[in-house]
Amino acid sequence: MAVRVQCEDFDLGFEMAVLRAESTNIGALVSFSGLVRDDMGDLQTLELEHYPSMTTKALAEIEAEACRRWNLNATLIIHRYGSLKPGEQIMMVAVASRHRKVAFEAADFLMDFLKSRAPFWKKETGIGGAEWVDAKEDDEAFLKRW
Amino acid sequence: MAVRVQCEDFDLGFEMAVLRAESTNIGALVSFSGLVRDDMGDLQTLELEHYPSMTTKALAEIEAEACRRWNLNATLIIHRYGSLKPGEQIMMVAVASRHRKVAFEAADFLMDFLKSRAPFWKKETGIGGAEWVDAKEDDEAFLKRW
Amino acid sequence: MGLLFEILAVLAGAKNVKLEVVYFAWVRERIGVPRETVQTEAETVAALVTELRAREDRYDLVFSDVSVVRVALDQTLSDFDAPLDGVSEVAFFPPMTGG
Amino acid sequence: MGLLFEILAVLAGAKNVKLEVVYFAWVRERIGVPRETVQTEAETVAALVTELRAREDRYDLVFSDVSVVRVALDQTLSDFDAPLDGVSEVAFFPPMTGG
Repeated sequence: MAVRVQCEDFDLGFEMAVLRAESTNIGALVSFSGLVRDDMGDLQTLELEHYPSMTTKALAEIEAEACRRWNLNATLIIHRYGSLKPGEQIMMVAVASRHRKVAFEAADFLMDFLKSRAPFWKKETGIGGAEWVDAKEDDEAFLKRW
Repeated sequence: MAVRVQCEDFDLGFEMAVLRAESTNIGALVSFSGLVRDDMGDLQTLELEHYPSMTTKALAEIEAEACRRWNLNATLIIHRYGSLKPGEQIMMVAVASRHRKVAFEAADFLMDFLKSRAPFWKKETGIGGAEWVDAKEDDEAFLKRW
Repeated sequence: MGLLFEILAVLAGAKNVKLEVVYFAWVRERIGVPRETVQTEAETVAALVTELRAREDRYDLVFSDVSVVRVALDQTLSDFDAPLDGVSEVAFFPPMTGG
Repeated sequence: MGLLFEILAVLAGAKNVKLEVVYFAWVRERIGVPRETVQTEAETVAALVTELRAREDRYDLVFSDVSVVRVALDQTLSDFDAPLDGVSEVAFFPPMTGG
């Protein structure tokens, strides 16, 4: 059970190896990583602003809620902030559990709550200027699934 | 889009890095890996038997079906056979796509079909003897979701 | 005179407190500062918003449609009806886009 | 005499073909061999199973409850009603447990 908010990049493979080594009797390991997408081919940077005194607390609450709902061996949330380039990693979640359905569900849950309940905001700067990324209506709706 | 059936172990982090590097404009990357679980603490080996001339074909068909149903940037299935110890990796799937829901769904789909449609059989050898692992009734039912 | 005023305020039931108010993303950009200290008698977030809107155009514009603004009280997501009693920090920001 | 027999068999509509039959997991263990060549006139998987069961006890035991046995024809999952016409390899095994 760990939450990290950092500017630096992370090594997905290393983090997964640590998670696997730190826990016993894992049957299923799910990772999700989010990357900076450049749909139009004109993105220069993605600026991730966050609310430092709230961020870690909000992520830890989301993680704790997942651990209350499912029997998990281990979880990890890493979220970056700062200025990112297309293709860079933004964040990852990982869930280790005994069974696959639980691992998938918990990872999906973590992502749904991270999307709408983690205090991050994204500003895309491209050739044509800068724009804040709007939250998707879907994302709020996804919370009602849980 | 790749399928590998092998006796040797694999490096999840390396495979994910390759998948990420080979495709462009990925927004979401999901991995699932299955490990040998030792619930009773008495497991010595898990023997994975398969049907060599059918296995790669079956996995490729499952992967192709996922690519028909969703718009995926890249997929990978690796499945091992032979004699494994508790804690070892059995298999992995990875899906890269533009959006997170698609990546989760496709990975979940791949796992549901791998469970019941990939020609592998597992025999657990413990202190008390050897036993074939039964398919779970749930697993067949999960196919009906898709 | 200050003491008399405070005594009168307490007798009248009004509270005059200092709040840290912080802003993020386009809310921060339009307000023009990331944080400020606000002296207020507002008892709810909605009342604070009304006070701010009356103060200057930039506040009035940001809060003209509160359906696109979220609020957190002491780093916990809250809503506009929430009381400010005991709160030290109020944050205003657009819907979050983590992940 | 062999030729005459074959002509008669063809006239009678019977086909006598060689099939590779392969077994996996506990099916393989109970049959005792991983694969064998079977000479058969069976037109469907079910007819082949009936032939095998009549042959020896070990087959009879394995196929006594076909609800726990799966069949693949030329490496494609199939079912017990399927015709064997044109098939080279028949595989019998327990429900698969991949992943």
